Amino acid sequence: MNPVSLYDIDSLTISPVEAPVERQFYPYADNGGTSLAIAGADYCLVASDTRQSSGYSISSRYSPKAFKLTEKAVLATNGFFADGLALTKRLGQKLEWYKHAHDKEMSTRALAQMLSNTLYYKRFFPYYVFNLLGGIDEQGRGVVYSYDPVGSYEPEMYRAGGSAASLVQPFLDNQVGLKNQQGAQRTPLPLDTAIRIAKDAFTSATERDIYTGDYLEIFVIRQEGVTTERIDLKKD
Amino acid sequence: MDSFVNNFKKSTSTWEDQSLLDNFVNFDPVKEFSLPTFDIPSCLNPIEFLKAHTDENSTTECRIKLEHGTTTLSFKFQGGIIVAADSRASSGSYIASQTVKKIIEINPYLLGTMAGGAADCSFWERELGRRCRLYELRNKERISVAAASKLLANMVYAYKGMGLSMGTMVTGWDKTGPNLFYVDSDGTRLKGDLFSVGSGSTFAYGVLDSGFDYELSAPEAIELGRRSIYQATFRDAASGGSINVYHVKQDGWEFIGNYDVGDLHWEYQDQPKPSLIGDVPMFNIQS
Amino acid sequence: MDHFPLNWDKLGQENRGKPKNDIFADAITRTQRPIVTGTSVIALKYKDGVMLAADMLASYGSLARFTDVKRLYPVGDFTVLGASGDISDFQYTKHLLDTVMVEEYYTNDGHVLRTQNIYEYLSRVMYNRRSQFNPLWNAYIVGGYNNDEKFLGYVDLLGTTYQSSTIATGFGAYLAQPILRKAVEGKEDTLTEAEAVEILDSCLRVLYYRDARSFNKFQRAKITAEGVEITGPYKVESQWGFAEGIRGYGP
Amino acid sequence: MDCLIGIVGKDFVLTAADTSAARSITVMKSTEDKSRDLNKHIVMLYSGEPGDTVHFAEYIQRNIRFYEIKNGIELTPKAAATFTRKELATSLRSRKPYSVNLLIAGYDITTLSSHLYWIDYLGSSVSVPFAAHGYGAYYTLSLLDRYHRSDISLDEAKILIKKCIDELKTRFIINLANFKIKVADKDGIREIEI
Amino acid sequence: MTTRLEQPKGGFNFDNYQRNVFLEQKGITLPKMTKTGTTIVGLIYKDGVCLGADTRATAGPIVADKNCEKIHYLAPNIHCCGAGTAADTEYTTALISSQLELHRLTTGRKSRVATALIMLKQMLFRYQGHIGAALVLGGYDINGPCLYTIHPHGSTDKLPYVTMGSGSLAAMSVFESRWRKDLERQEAIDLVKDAIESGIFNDLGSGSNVDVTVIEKDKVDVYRNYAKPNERGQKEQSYKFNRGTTAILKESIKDLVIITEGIEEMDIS
Amino acid sequence: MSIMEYNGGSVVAMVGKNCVAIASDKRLGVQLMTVSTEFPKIFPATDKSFIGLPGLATDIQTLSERFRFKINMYKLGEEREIEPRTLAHMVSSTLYERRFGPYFVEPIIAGLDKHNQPFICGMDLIGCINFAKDFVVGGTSGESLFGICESLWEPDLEPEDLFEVISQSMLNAVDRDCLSGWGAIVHVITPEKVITRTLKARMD
Repeated sequence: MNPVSLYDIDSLTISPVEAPVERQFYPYADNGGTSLAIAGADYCLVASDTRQSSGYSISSRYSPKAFKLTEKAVLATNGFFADGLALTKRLGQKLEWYKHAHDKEMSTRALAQMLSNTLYYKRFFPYYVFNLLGGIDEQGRGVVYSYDPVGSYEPEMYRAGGSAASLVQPFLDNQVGLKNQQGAQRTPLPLDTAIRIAKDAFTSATERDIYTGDYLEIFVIRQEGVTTERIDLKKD
Repeated sequence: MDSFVNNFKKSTSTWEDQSLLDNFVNFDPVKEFSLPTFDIPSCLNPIEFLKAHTDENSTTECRIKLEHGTTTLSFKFQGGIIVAADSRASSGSYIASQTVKKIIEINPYLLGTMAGGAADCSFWERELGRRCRLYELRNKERISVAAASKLLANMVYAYKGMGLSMGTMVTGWDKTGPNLFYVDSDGTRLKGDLFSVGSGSTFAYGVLDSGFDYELSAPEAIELGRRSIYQATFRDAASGGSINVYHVKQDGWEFIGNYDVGDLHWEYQDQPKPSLIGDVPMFNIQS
Repeated sequence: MDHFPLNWDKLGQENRGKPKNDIFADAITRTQRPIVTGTSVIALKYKDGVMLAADMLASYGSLARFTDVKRLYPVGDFTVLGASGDISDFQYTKHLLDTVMVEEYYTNDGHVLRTQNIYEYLSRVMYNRRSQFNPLWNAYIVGGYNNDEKFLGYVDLLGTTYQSSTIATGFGAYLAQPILRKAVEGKEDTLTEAEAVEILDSCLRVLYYRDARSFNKFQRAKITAEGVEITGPYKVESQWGFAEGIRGYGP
Repeated sequence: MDCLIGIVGKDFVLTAADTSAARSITVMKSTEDKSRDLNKHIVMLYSGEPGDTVHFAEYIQRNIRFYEIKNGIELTPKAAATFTRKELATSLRSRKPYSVNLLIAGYDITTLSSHLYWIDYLGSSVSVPFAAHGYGAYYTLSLLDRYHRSDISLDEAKILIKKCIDELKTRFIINLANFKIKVADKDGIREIEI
Repeated sequence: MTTRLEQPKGGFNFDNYQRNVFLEQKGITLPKMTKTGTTIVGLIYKDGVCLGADTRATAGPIVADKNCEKIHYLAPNIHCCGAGTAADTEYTTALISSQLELHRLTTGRKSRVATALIMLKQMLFRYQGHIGAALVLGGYDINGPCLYTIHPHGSTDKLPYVTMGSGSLAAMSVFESRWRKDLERQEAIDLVKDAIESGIFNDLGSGSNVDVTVIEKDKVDVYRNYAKPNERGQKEQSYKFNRGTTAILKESIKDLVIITEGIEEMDIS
Repeated sequence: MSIMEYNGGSVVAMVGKNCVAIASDKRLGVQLMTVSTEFPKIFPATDKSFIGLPGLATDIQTLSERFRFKINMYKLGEEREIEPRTLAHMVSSTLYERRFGPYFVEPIIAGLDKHNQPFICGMDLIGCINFAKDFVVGGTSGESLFGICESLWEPDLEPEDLFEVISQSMLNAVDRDCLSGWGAIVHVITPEKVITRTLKARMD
């Protein structure tokens, strides 16, 4: 062990200013949009609207922000679309390398940790993205991981993220988590109910959040693979 | 002139320059203990830049809301160390999660707690776990809690002023017995017997101090830890969810349980309050 | 977006995303902002391919400085780049793309960059420059036609990208996009060339009426299976007699 | 940096206020009484902007006294709290607002019950079983939650307040040397030692 | 300890201003008010004036009201669309409306659109833009159909077709490409509807339904929710709970006694 | 921290079949510290109408008194109870009077009018009334309440069903908000009676 390297902060003390600094330039934007993910006994559902907006304008009505990363995992990115895309491409590269190095696809659990590290390595110039990673684990059970922009993450059973997160999350707490319900039957949530809840969550969010709408894309991840469904949301 | 020269100097801070092979193929033993390098924005004052985006009171339009808010505590008693924490993560006033594991299992005999930036804590304590494992492989001996906490303190100290936010307690049992250290992102490292960290810590201290006794039995100590966190969740809006309790013993830590505050409140509500006069036991221990 | 009516004339690319508390206020080494600028580019997909249109003005602030600037630039045989924003940054981008195309050409392996590849390259360049705090102050539309596939993509100074059947940059995003969406959405595979031209012309006319940085001299690019065809300069018919008989601003 | 605590018991209210008056980094006086008796059964504790506090407390004290002289009725704690809240909220709308946090503790001789009102500088008033103002609240509220009962006796309350003060002495960065403890019950207000 | 009975008096009250400045100095941010992002339009056609508005009111990114009314009554022959701070448009138009009513009672004549315009612009100018109302004023008087816009600072415009609000550009694109002189009534309504829908579908600050008001000589037609292009579909399932799902600590029931007296109550509302 | 979040608290009102319901949480805090858990924000206006006042506690108290005064004056002057719609306009003009120095509350009014027709409305802090046919929300959990009410609410709920829907909406919404909660209180107003229930909630 080189003791110097332990305290070496050279990489930080080099003036990071390499180019003329721009006064007005602001490197982030918020492109809106909402995602949710629900984990079931043998499936995971990731739903995400496809509106991309900037300010009060709709940039694109169909600009998907949920991406299939492996056969077992789908990543939904909300926030700054360019960062989300850059992150996805970077993960895609890493997954490809992993495949070549280990001759297998990365497990969802490992992918979750890798995503966290990838986000944290941008701790001082964060990706402005709020991620949800949905997938199935080695046993075929559904898992959902939610992230903050710098990589704090935890596994959960259901989660909403993005501009209407605070609108959707209490509804999921109530209907998926059965919170505050006396005598509710805690049975595993069947897939069709989960899809119905996801659709209602999004039609409701579309009513009240101006950044959510246009189309809803629902990914269902199962042992057999990933299926996609697209439905219409309101366009106003 | 400098800026002119800089224009023609190769940039070191763009991510393409990082070899992707580094992560998978190359193994550089020196690198194993060097600090991780991070992308820094190429603006004049990256710290200010970061602050403008992550600070609680910043008004930037795309504010990066980091999750925070916590009550954690740990204390030594005759039977080892009790570590307890709530499980709420809030960003702004929105509760992002009620199920955060704020007690990080660094390895089977070391525990760390999480207060401040959640990502900072989990990343650096994971890194600490890696280094502890390497130490073990190299020296055929477990690292002491003192050394482990020092490693952590040194790592984060290197980034002082960069905006890291971490307040953690590193606990474990080594050759010298149970040990408890407080480490934060300022670089402070304190050895002690009783700490509480986080926004609800003052409330936890109140109950903890009044009920603490080194000679407490293990169930009593566990109840004290749980009770203190509960009282903090009641008064502190940023703490809540459920309470995780760990007990550090000679042969490693033991997970005692997870208690939902929503139910715990009504359970406690039905219990009579302790009498203040005479020598009455403070807690009603069931089983 | 600020929707206080008095600020509306400041809309558009140049004012996008200025931080409210400007932490760099006293740390300027050089102010970068667009100097010579081009306004909107509009584009749509139709039956046979993709069409783009833009006017030929380059403004210097509020001065109509250059009136013969080509803002539609063919890259290879089946791709056109439409640029709004800073003209010098656009010229630099043209140079970059030319270099890439030339390199690709002299490997001489018969492989040609498709529109998607050029778009991908361009968006990575834009995102990378943004990450270095040294953006190319543009919003680009890339249109192309490869192997019976229509392509229309957008990328701006932040690296934000999206694809859509209708795209408009700058002021066009507010004025032309509504017309384009209404006329094109759902009809991408049925619109004839004549209809597409008519739609574009009506957008250009509205832009000429309402965008103070526009000019009645346009170019139009058409990318089909036959390749790129750029028409123009041409004018659209306009009428200014709408307020005949109206006097003053009040009673 | 002042610390005020109040506890409602079965038939009394117990209050404690620290007695140090500090300026800048110096303790100027360590026997300052941070309370005023509003009438025979109501005591008001104050903290906040130096100068404002005493001025406002005495203004309230005099007005309540005046009311009693004029009408011959002793105000109940609730009435006193409502009046004080309104005065505070009104002053907040003036050019020079009072910046004062208050606890109003009293024994209501009409209903034979004890009351404690927590009032902050914005003019929010709420009736509570126990309360604290200042940084001390962060340490003592959880203790009070833990041990307070609605039928707590005076002796127990004294022990509880002692616990609170001890906690402040161990954990609070500022040394609050002394506390003045007062009790209001059916016999009026009196100062006690603990 | 004297109590004064407060009698309402007209005008704004600045009592809280000092306090709020004080609070702001303490580093507390003051909240946003409901704004109507809004698309509002108006045009003159052959026989009159046609006004249109969307019905979304927003508070930040949240839709506060899905079906609010943005075309306000000013006088029997004058209506006014409002954009900007919702309460300001509401109260400014209400105030001017009452003044016009008084004016009609005093003079015994029909109100003129120009009168309303002058009153509005003078009031807004007096408040120097602090009253955030952007208005489209339309009516029919002895001068025939009149259409004006009024900006928050009090400047005005007189044009045959106008748009305002955050969706004004989207709406204007429709007008600029399709407006012509002397439209027929139905053509005018359709054009206005299309302009508003252009705002609804392209501007996030505008949404929900289309309100249209048509003012002709001696005839006003108010079409509330003339088009409803954004009706919410059926939900996938009902979320009714079993009774007793929610845990209760305490319950108290106050019975209301219904008194029916022999004498017919006089309707005084 | 925004001034509306200083003390915390939320209110929601909903329409049912010939009935309305209004609910509030019970917390009073000073930023993150909870001071009292017995601070409901709903005040009775008449027998069949309530005003909910989420916002800054001092203004809640000032305004509740001011409205009580005005409602009583109305009753004395007109010799009848004030109608909810009239009440809404009274509240609205009281707020707009202070357009340039507002009270920090977002009032919500719920009640049955003289024909026992349900009436609810919400307002922003300067008195822009939102007459809703379904539900209105206010306070620090506003966004969460919007989301869950939009999903759970349906037309023509009987009083008991309405109670369940409003209670579940309130409880789940405040559970995602640091600054509201610590118990909730619900009033269901029907032509015959007013049912008031205190809910068992999470206390963190």
